[in-house]
Amino acid sequence: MPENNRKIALELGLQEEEYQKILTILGRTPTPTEIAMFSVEWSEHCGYPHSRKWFELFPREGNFAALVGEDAGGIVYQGTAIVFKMESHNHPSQVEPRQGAATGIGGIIRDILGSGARPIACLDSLHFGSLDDRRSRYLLKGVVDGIAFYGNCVGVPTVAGELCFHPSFQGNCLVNVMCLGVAPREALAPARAQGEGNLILYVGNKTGRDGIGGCSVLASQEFGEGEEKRPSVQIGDPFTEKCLIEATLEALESGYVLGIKDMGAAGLTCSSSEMAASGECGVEIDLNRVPVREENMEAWEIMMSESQERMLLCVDKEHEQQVIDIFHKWGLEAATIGRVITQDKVVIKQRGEVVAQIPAQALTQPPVYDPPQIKPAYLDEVNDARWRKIFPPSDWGEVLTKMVSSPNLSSRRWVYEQYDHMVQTNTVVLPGSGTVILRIKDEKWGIGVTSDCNPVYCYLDPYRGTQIAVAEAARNLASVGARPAGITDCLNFGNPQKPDRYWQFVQAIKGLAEAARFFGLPVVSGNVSFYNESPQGAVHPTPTIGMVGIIEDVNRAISSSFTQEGSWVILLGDTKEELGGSEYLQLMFGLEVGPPPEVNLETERKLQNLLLDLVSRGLLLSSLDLSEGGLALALVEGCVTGEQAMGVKVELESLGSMREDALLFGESCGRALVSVSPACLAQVQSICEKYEIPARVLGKTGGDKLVVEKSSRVLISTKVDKIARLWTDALSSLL
Amino acid sequence: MNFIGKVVVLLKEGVFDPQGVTIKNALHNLSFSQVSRVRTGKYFEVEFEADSESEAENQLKSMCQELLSNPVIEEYSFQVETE
Amino acid sequence: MNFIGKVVVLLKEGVFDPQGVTIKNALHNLSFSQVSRVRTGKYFEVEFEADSESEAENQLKSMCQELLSNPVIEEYSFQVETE
Amino acid sequence: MKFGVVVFPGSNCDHDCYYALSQVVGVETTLLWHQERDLKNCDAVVLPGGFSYGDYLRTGAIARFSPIMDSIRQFAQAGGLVLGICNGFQILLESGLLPGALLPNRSGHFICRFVYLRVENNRTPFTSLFQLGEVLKIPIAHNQGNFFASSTDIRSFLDNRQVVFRYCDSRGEVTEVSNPNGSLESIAGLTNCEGNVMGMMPHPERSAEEILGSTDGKKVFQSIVKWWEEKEIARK
Ligand SMILES: Nc1ncnc2c1ncn2[C@@H]1O[C@H](COP(=O)(O)OP(=O)(O)O)[C@@H](O)[C@H]1O
Ligand SMILES: [Mg+2]
Repeated sequence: MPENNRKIALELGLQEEEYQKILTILGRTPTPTEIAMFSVEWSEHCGYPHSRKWFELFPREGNFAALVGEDAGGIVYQGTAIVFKMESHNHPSQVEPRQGAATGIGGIIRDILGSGARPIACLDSLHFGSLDDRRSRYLLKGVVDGIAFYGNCVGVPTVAGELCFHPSFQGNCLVNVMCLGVAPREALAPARAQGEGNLILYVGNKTGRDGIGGCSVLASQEFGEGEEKRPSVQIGDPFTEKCLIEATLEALESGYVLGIKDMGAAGLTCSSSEMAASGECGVEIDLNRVPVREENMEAWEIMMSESQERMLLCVDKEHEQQVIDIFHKWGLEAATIGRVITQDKVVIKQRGEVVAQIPAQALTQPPVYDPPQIKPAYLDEVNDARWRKIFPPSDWGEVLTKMVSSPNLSSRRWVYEQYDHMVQTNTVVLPGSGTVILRIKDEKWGIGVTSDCNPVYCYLDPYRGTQIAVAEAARNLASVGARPAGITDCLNFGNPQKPDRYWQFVQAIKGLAEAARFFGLPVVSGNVSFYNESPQGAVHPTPTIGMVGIIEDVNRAISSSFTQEGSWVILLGDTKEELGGSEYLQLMFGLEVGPPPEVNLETERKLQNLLLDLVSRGLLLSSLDLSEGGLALALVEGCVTGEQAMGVKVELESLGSMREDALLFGESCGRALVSVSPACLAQVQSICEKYEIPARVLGKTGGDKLVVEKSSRVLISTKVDKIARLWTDALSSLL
Repeated sequence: MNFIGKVVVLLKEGVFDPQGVTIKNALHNLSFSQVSRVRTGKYFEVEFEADSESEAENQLKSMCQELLSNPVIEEYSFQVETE
Repeated sequence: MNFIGKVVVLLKEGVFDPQGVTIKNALHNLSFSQVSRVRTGKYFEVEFEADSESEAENQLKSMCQELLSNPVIEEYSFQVETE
Repeated sequence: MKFGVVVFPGSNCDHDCYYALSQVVGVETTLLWHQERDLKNCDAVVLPGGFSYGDYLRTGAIARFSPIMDSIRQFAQAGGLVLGICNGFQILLESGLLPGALLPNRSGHFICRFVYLRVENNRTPFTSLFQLGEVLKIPIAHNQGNFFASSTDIRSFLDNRQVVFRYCDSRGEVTEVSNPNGSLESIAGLTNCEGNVMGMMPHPERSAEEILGSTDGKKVFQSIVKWWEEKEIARK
C-alpha cells in the first residue's frame, strides 16, 4: 500500500524528495486524496516552486499606493482600488483553442472578482507560430473566437492586447489574458477564512470530472510528439459566469461574506487550503455536500476538479440563508460545504470518513528550487551585428507596402472588432487608435492600460528585452497621458529544468525588477508559465508586461491619429543606427540577429514625464510612441487610424546621417511621434528643452499622401488611402 | 456520384455542456418537467462528390477528423446518403 | 417509459447560412474540393419520460415548436427512440 | 416620466442603459427584474443588450418566457413604449412583438464598431428629435444582427414606414459596403405596425456622451421623453 501511494504521487508529477517531505509533514503515509491535493498545490502552476524565490526582487511599492497581496494585487488612487492580474492559458489553448482561450478569460475574471472588485476590462496577449502555417491560423481563429465568445457574453470589455507571430510558437502558442477591476478600497474582500464556526459556502457551477489535474499535468509538462494521453479541457460557461459576477458582488455588498476565493487551477484544494492558511485557521469540508455533476465522484476527483465558474466563500454563520438566497436568485448553485475550525488543518470528509487531513500552512508552502542556470551558447552567434553588412533595398515605397501588410505590423482590427470593447461604456480611447483609456464614471480621472513584450528582443537579450517591454509599456501609457502606476506580468518560458531556459528566465526577472524599480512601478501580481516547449524547442522567452496608468483628467486623453491638417509633426527622442531585432530585418531578410536596441531608463523616464506634461496641458493633437516598424510605421498609424485618413509630409534630414533603413524602420527606444497645432509649436519646443528631450520638427500633416524625404530626395511617396486599405485588410486577407 | 453526408458532433460524455443545462432548465420552466437531460451538438449536411459509397465514407470521415470536430472534447457520427 | 428525442434544427432553404459557407471554404482549403455545399444546423438529444411513443412524439413536437426552433427562419425534424 | 430597464440573467447593457437614462438624459429610471410582473408604473420600457441566458440555443429564445415579458406584452398592446436594443431587439422578435428574425452576421463574426445610420422615419416616438435622412454615428456590437424577413414582409415594412434606421456610410448613402452584417435592406431599426415598439441593433446608450465619441444615441432617448411629454400635455 505505501509503495503504491508513492507510485501515485510520482505519476501525479510529484518528485521523490517531495514525496519524502510529505511523509515528514504528515508523519504517516498520505492517502490518495492527500497526494492529489499536494500534487496540485505544489505544482508549478499553483505553487511556483521554480520561480517563487525570485519574486523577492520585485518592487512592492512605487509612485502610487500599492496593494500587493496573496491574490490579485493593484494600486489605490483617490480611494479607489484598481486590481489587475495576468495569467496564461497556453497549454489548454494549444489543445483546444476556442475553449482553452475562453476559460482563460473566465478564470482571470474570477480572479479579479475574488478580490471583491468589479471586472471592468480584459486584455489578451497572443503569440502564434508563423501565419503561413495552417495550424497557426486555426489556433488564431479559435483563440480569438473563444475570447469573443466568453468575454463578450460576460459583459467585460476586451479592450487591448497584442498579437505576434513567430515560428518559435509553432508547437506551443501563448495565450495570456489580463483582467482589471475596480472597487472602493474598503470594499475589497480578503481571501481568507475566519472566525470559528463560520461557514464555507460553495457557489456557481457544479463540479464535474473536467480538467482534473489540469494544472499539474497540463501546465507543468512539455508537449510531446503525437501526444495521445491528452488532458481534458473544460468548456466555458460565460452565462453562468455573468450571473456569478452579479451575485458575488451583491453578496459582498450584503456584508455577510467574510472571505472569498475563486476556484481556479487546483479548484477546491487550492481555494480551501489557501483560505485556511491565510486566515491562520483551518477548514473542515464535507464532500457529500459539494454539488456534483456526475455520480460516484471520488474524493480526489472532487478536490482536483477544475470545473469552471465556481467560487468559495466564508460566510457569517448567522446569515447563511441571506447569502444563499442571493445566489439562488441568480439561478446558481449555493451549498454550505464546511466550516471554519481553529486548528491549522484542512480536513476533508466523504461518506462520513476523513479522507484527508493536512496542515494548511504546510500544504500552501511548496518547496523552493533553484536549478542551475547556464548562459545559452546561441547568444554570441546571434548578436554579431551582421546586419550592418546587408545591402539595403532600393525602393522604400515597396518596403513600406510590404511592412504595412505584414502579419506583425498590420492593423489588429480583425481581432479587436470581434471583441465587445465598449460594453460598460467606459472606453474613451478605443483600441486601434492608441493606448486604451477607460474612464471611471463620476470621476475626473481615468485609467490607461496596455500590454507589451517583444519575444525576439527577449530571445536576443532576455535582460534588455524585458527592460524594453517595461519601457515600452510605460511609453504607451505616457503617450496618451496616463502616468504609469503598476505592473502585472506573465512570464512565459521553456522547461526550467533546462539550464539555458532557466538562465533566460532569471535574466528576464532581473531586467523586469530593475526597470520596474527605476520607474517607481510596483509589480502587483503576475503569473509564471514554464514548459512552453514543443519537439522543436522552447518558445522565445516572453515576459509579457501588463501595465496600468492613471490619467488625471480623462477629458485630456488623446489618440494616435493625426486630427488636424497643417499641424506640425514632431519626433521626440533620438534615432540611432539600430536595426538589431527589428521587424524590418526579419521580414525583408529573414534575419533574426541582434543586438536589440539600447534602452536608457533615465531617458525613458524623461520622455514619459515630458509626454505627461504635454498631454496634461492639452498641447498635443496626437501622440504615439514608436515601437515595431519604427518611424515609418508610426507615421502610417498617424495617417490611417483616424476617422478620415490624413496625409503627411516629412523631411528626415534633421535626424542625422545614418543608413536609410535604420532611419525609417529602426526601432530605437525612447521615441514618440506627436502632432501639434502651429500655435503651440514654440511652447512645446521649449518644454521639450526643459526635459532635455530632443524634439525634431519633421513636417506637416495634410493632403492625401504620405511623403518622406531626406535632403529633399523623396524616399517614400504614397497615397494614404492605399496604405490604409493595405494596413487594415492585411490580417483578414492572410487568414 | 453525389452524396449527402449528415454529421452530428456531440460533446463527449462527461464534458460539461452548459447549453444543454440551460435548455433543460428552460424546458422545465415551460412545464416540460419530464425532461431529465438535454445534450446539445452541431449538425452538418455536406454535399459532395465521390466515386463510390465507401470512398464517400472515407472522405467524410477525414472531414470530421480534420475540421468538423475536435477529438479533445467532441465525438462525431455520420451517415452518407446518395442524393 | 424513457425516450430519447433526436432533434435536428436547420435554417430554412433560402435563408443565408454564413457558417456553412465558411466551413465549405475551409474544407476547400483542406483540399476537399469535391464539396459543393455545407448546411449547418443544431442538434439536440432530449431525454424524457412519456407514457407511450405517440405521446412522446407529441411532447417533443411541442418542445420543438415552443422552444427549440424559430419558425421564421428554421425548420426541425426529429426521431424518437426508446432508451 | 419614468423608464424601466429590464434585467434578464445575462443582460450586460442594463447598467449602461440605466446610466445613460438616469445620469445623462436625467430621467427617472428603475431596473425591472425579469422574474417580476410589475412594471412599477413605468411609461417606457427598455430591453437592454447583452446575452440573456448566454444566447444559448438562440438569441432571445429563452428570455422571451420570463414572467416580465407577459406584462410587457400587455403594456405594448395598450400602446406603451418599448425599446429593444441589440439583444433586446432579438427578444422582441422571438416574442413576436416585432416581426422578422436576426441571423448570424454575414462575416460569421461578432462585430464591435461605430457605424452610421440614416433616419428613415422621424415620426416615431423614438426618433422625433431627428431630421428625416439625418446621419447618426452609433456603435454596434453583435454576433447576430443580420435582419431577415420574407420579401413580402420586407415590402410591407417599407410601405408602412416601419423601417426607422438603415445602415449607411458617413455621407448617408446606403450601400453594400456600409451594411455591416448583411441585413436585408440594410435594416438597423424597426418598429411594429403601431409604432410604439422599436428594436434596433446599434447601441444608443454607448453614444450618449461626447467623451464616448458621439451623442447621437442620447437623442433616441430624448425623443422618447419629448414624445411622451407632448402626449401628456395633449391629454391634460
Ligand atoms: N490580441 C489583441 N486583442 C485586442 N486588442 C489588440 C490585440 N492585439 C492588438 N490589439 C490592439 O491593437 C492596437 C495596436 O496593437 P500594437 O501595435 O501591439 O500596440 P502597441 O503599438 O501599443 O504595442 C492596440 O490598440 C492594441 O491594444
Ligand atoms: Mg507593442
